[in-house]
Amino acid sequence: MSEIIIKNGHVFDAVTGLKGDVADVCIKDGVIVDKVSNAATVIDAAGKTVMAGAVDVHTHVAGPKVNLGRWYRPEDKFRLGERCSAKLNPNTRIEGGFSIPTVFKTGYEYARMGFAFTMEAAMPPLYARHVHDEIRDTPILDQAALPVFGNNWFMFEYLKNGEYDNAAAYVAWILRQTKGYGIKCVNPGGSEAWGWGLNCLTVNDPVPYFDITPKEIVDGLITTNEHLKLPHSVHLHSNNLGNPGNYTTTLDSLKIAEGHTANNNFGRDTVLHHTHVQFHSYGGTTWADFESKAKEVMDYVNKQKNISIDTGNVTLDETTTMTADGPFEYHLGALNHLKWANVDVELETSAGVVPYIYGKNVKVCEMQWAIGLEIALYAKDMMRTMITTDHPNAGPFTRYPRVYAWLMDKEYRDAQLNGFKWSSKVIDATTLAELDREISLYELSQMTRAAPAKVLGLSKSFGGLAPGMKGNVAVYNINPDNMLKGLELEDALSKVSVFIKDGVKCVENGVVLEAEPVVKKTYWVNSSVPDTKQVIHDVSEKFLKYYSVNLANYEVVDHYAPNQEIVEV
Amino acid sequence: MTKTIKNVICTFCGTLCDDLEVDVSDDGKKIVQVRNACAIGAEKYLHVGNPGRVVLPRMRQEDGTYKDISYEEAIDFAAKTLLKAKKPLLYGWSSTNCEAIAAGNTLAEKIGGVVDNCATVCHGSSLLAIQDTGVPSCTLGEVKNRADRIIFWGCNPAHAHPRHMSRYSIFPRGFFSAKGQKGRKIICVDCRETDTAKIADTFVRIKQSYDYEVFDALRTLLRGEEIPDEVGGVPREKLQEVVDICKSGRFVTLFFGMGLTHTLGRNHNIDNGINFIRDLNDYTKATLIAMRGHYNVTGAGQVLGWQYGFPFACDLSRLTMARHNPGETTSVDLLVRHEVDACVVIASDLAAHFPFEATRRMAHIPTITIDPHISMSTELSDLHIPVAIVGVEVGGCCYRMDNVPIETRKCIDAPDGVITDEELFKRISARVDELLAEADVKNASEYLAKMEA
Amino acid sequence: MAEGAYSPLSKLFQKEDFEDWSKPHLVGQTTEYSSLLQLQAMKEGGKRKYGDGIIVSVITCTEIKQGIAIETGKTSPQYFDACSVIELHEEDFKTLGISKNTNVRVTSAAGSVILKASTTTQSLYPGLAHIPMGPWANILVPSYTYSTGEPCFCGFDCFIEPAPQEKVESAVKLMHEKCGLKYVGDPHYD
Amino acid sequence: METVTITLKAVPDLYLECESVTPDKFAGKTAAEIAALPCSVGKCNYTLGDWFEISGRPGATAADTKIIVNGKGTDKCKYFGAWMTAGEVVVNGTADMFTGAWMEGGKLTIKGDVRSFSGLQMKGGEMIIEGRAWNYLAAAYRGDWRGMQGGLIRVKGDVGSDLGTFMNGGTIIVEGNADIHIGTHAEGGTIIIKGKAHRRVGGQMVKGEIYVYQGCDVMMPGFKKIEEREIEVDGEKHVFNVFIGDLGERHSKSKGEVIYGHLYTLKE
Repeated sequence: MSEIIIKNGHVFDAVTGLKGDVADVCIKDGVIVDKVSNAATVIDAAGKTVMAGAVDVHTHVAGPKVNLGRWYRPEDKFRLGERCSAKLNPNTRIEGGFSIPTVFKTGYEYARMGFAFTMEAAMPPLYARHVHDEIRDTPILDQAALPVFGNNWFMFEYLKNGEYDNAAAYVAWILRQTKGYGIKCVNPGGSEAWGWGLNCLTVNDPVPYFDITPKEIVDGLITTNEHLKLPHSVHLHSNNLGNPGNYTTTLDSLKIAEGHTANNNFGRDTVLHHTHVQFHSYGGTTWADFESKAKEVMDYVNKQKNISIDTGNVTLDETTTMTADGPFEYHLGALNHLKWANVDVELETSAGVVPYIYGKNVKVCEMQWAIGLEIALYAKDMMRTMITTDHPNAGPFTRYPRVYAWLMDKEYRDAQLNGFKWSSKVIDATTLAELDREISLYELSQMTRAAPAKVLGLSKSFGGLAPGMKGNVAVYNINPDNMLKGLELEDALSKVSVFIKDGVKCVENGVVLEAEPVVKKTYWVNSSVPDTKQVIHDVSEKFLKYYSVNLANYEVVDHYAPNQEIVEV
Repeated sequence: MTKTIKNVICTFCGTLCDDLEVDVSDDGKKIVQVRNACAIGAEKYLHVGNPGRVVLPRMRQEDGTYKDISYEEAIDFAAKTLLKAKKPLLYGWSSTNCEAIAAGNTLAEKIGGVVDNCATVCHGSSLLAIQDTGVPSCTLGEVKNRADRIIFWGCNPAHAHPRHMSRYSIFPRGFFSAKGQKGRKIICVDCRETDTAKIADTFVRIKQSYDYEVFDALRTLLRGEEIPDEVGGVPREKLQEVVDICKSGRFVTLFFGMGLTHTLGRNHNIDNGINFIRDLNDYTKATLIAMRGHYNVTGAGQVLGWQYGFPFACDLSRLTMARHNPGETTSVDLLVRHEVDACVVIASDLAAHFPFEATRRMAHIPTITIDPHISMSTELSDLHIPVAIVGVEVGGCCYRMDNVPIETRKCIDAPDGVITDEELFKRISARVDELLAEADVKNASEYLAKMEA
Repeated sequence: MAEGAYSPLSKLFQKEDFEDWSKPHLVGQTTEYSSLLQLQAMKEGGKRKYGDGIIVSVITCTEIKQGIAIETGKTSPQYFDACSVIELHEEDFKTLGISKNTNVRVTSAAGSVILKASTTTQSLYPGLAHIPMGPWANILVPSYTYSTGEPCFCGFDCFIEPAPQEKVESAVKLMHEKCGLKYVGDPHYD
Repeated sequence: METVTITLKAVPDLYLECESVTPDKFAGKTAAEIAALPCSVGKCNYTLGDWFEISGRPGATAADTKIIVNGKGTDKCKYFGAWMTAGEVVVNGTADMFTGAWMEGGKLTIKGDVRSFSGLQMKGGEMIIEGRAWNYLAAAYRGDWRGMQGGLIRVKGDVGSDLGTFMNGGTIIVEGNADIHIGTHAEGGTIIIKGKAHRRVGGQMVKGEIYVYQGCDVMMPGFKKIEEREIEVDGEKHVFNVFIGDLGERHSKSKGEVIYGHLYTLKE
């Protein structure tokens, strides 16, 4: 019978609509409640900011490519021989890594920033076990993972022939087999084409040998998704990422959502989530005349009500790019001549990893930084716009507070902008300098809490402080009455005063307390849609002929996710 | 009467075949018959029932004989030895499941040890090369479905991975490779004409230790530059032929093994090999896969990877940070340079596979060997703790040579009283915690300081 | 030439030089060392023969026989048969003047061991010998890793002399004696 | 310049990690404060005072601080002068791994040998090794593509393998012989070997210069002789055979000119 009351904090919460009003938040047995007895532990939040535990809609923190990144970047860790200060808590595990933190550091760092849930954004079904292995070892956080379907041979067949029942049955089967949460689609068709060293750059490029186009794939996936009534919408990383002039492809991809309507019981009203839009909002024809098209893209996003996006902000760090978009990584490796790793996965997807340095004096990187911020600042509906760094592609998630600060403090971001080597060129090619908007704490609580929870279909338990929701509360050393600026703000956001997960206090003043008592959960979707004869036949046939493992050894058995939260559909 | 267990995973080599059929006796205690396995795999399963299985920990006595002791005594001895050591080495991990490896890492972190797996004397140099230049790789299924050019360089699957060629590389018919072997051109590069080389369409015999030069020559030819008439004992025409075969392919896969990692240049050989494949990608699709030896050496690396960020040779002796520097924190160097003062050998045979100079050092420091069977290491160590055999008597997760995780299956019960690796490490950790609590200290470092004072 | 760059041939037979760990490894121990042997060979009219022994470059690899034997047991006769041999090219048998399955003494920079000389189907070339991975091979493997962690399992030079009267030791006995531990017979748990 | 002399009391049982022994850490401290600096053997934490007799006093800044290390067993101490930015360190004897690693300035003299990974990713300063150096001298740390950036290393004896891997700048002068893999992946800088090198010199190099006076046993196939030229190296003029390479690598262009790595061997 644990009871906690967080007293007199300035509460920002889109669910209860509190915009900084002073209020108490009560937690009983890990759940938000109206009131608690006098026996409750009191946490004084007077002059502090109180929000729900944050939700990360798109991050790469577990799985084969993430670990490959860890493997092949020892230089991303502590420098040898440097004596790091003793751990503040002997009960926590060793932490390491900057752009690709180890699982322990991942859990702790997210908790230090007040995050309660993260979505692993790309899980190759064949490697699902590996993803769950890492998720199991990640402390504190609740997590889920999205299997990739955009280059899956089964889906190609079903969608080409418009067999949506089979498509739905197969998706449901994969979700059960891999303990997955929803439908991720990376570079539709392009990653399969990469099996032959090719790519699909527009939504109409046919996929070699499969006679289907990216457009048909995405459209089919959306139909399937709504047919299944899954909690999350289709999660799209569209074609032609990171190339000048790609914003047309982005708009084409977004337009596919037109005419589709959300169909689910989770309060989700979007049908398509386009991720890391920053990488997809480039104009021009070459890196020379490369310019921002953030406005064009966001204008469409703002008026098209059934789509949501996340930003993918560049943080100007040395990081490690990793995506299931194999051809892109090869392209990037050819550009920066750094070490290129690639993993193609039979029948399912491909993936690549390349280190990348977002230099403060490289024009392209400065532009990318500006575009990322523009996207957030142009957004009209904060419930459909989320802030991410596409960790670790545009920068490590540990830099979220810096991104927030840039968005919330014009001075701070202008200082950065004017400090650039090419600032005049960047100011010409983007509109960032003209944007005076500063994101408010309330908007922040929408973009990092309520919105991702809603889009992921988790709004019943995450992203808010209404009674009945999970007892995840973050208290920051920010007094809205005299708002912090720049670095101080960044600092306050990166070290919570107190973070409570499921009613357990697990971080205090940025120090992780006993991580053990918090039960981290693995979320996955169990769809009631039954297997069709066709699917059963196809699966057994393809495994017999084309897979390198047997059907019987494909399923992720229960002990990989010791604490499951099964979302029944 | 026997019952048959299907889709059993063979826990011998990195190929991790998952289609074995094992007949076990009704009481689920004996393996009667194994189907689909290679000669080695079959032997692994069938000899489990051999007489002479050790079922109790054995402590070495003054006179050189061994005395059976209880698991409690063994665990207590292990915990104390590890706490007393200033820098213990925990080597092996390649023949157990990832659950045990994770439990072992927890222990290593408590007692400030160096965790190193068999990669250190196997594909460690491949991992160094990957750290230097990345790795364009793919799963074995991709090879099966697409590859029409296969290169075996310094590896001998016919002997080391017996079913590799039939399941993945040479013979199988896949989606785009319906012709099977007919549709593929096989190149074998080695300094001896191995049994693999005999199956190949093209065999290139190079002088021992000239791999780096030959890769360099191939890359130079690929760029249309001139090379000497002969490189590493191979005439220019032959090298040009190899380049042409590769360029004319639609999907090239290079399999490489000990022949590259154990010879002069080590990581640089693979480094240049990877770059050859990377260059090929300008003309066609090319990938490469390391022929990992032990069935879960990859998994050992994966667990270390997500827990500490390094694939092997992970030094936790600072207790607050993990360090990795092959050449310093690798087992052979640690032993030969006398950097460690205690040693735990888990699921591997250090004494049989390390150079003797290292083995002798191991024999002279307190050593605990954890192995189901009698091995060279058990005979040279102070304590031998028997455990259940993974993949036969206990399941668990293992990673294939292409990093694909596969859940191994339990076929029969372990002998009465014999515990699993995972349980053993958890119990040693628990004992360590007790000892720390008794001494009233926060960590192993303080414990040692207290002992010295 | 600076001291230590080359190791004189005599070092081959002075085991204690390699016993003492604290001595820095000779720079490029194996490589420079082999080039010295080549020089010597040239001096003697291109022959690799000294006295009644020859110099070969040795590789140690895994083999299916050895693989099976490992699973049977490291103390089993199968393992002994599979690993306590050195495979030579027919030419080298002639140069050594011995017939197949004769015992030979093999000495490297790291140590010395008695093995049975045999032939192989996996053809070698003259001057290249193969010993299956195992305790016997490892007596000879130099522990020098070039600071990569990987010792010289392949491509180290050895001096082979006929030793028909000598006996090939069992693995356990060999290890115990070399390590200076008391040998009380191979373990039997029947 | 003020001088601190530290003398090892006993030979470390395992290896002593003393990255605290740099002018930067000593500067402006009292003997007592220096004695309190951390060092460790395995998981045991000690202070410099536990292992060293400390005499003399440091200067106010690193630049005017000189450290002399004496005593038997220095060859079991790692990290002497690592990360040092100024001042001077003299080791009277052999030093173990990471001596002068990540060094950014100042002067480091080792009277004996240094073991592997010394001068790793050196940025500046001067390092003089009077004995031999083992492997990975002035190389890049595992996985890093930024090797030696600048500074000067002079080795009186021989060097082991992997000298100056991924070298970007600076100069290495070796008066003895070198083993395999010299200047692999070099992207700049100069390596001068006055003796002979064994094999694989300049493999995969894209830029930079390597002088091997007495040539190498086996030449890399990717190198092509372009000319013979008289060049002044380390104060003396010689006629060299000039090779370009590694032709197997992708080379960048500047002003239409392809940039190659250069390898020079003495013309008999």
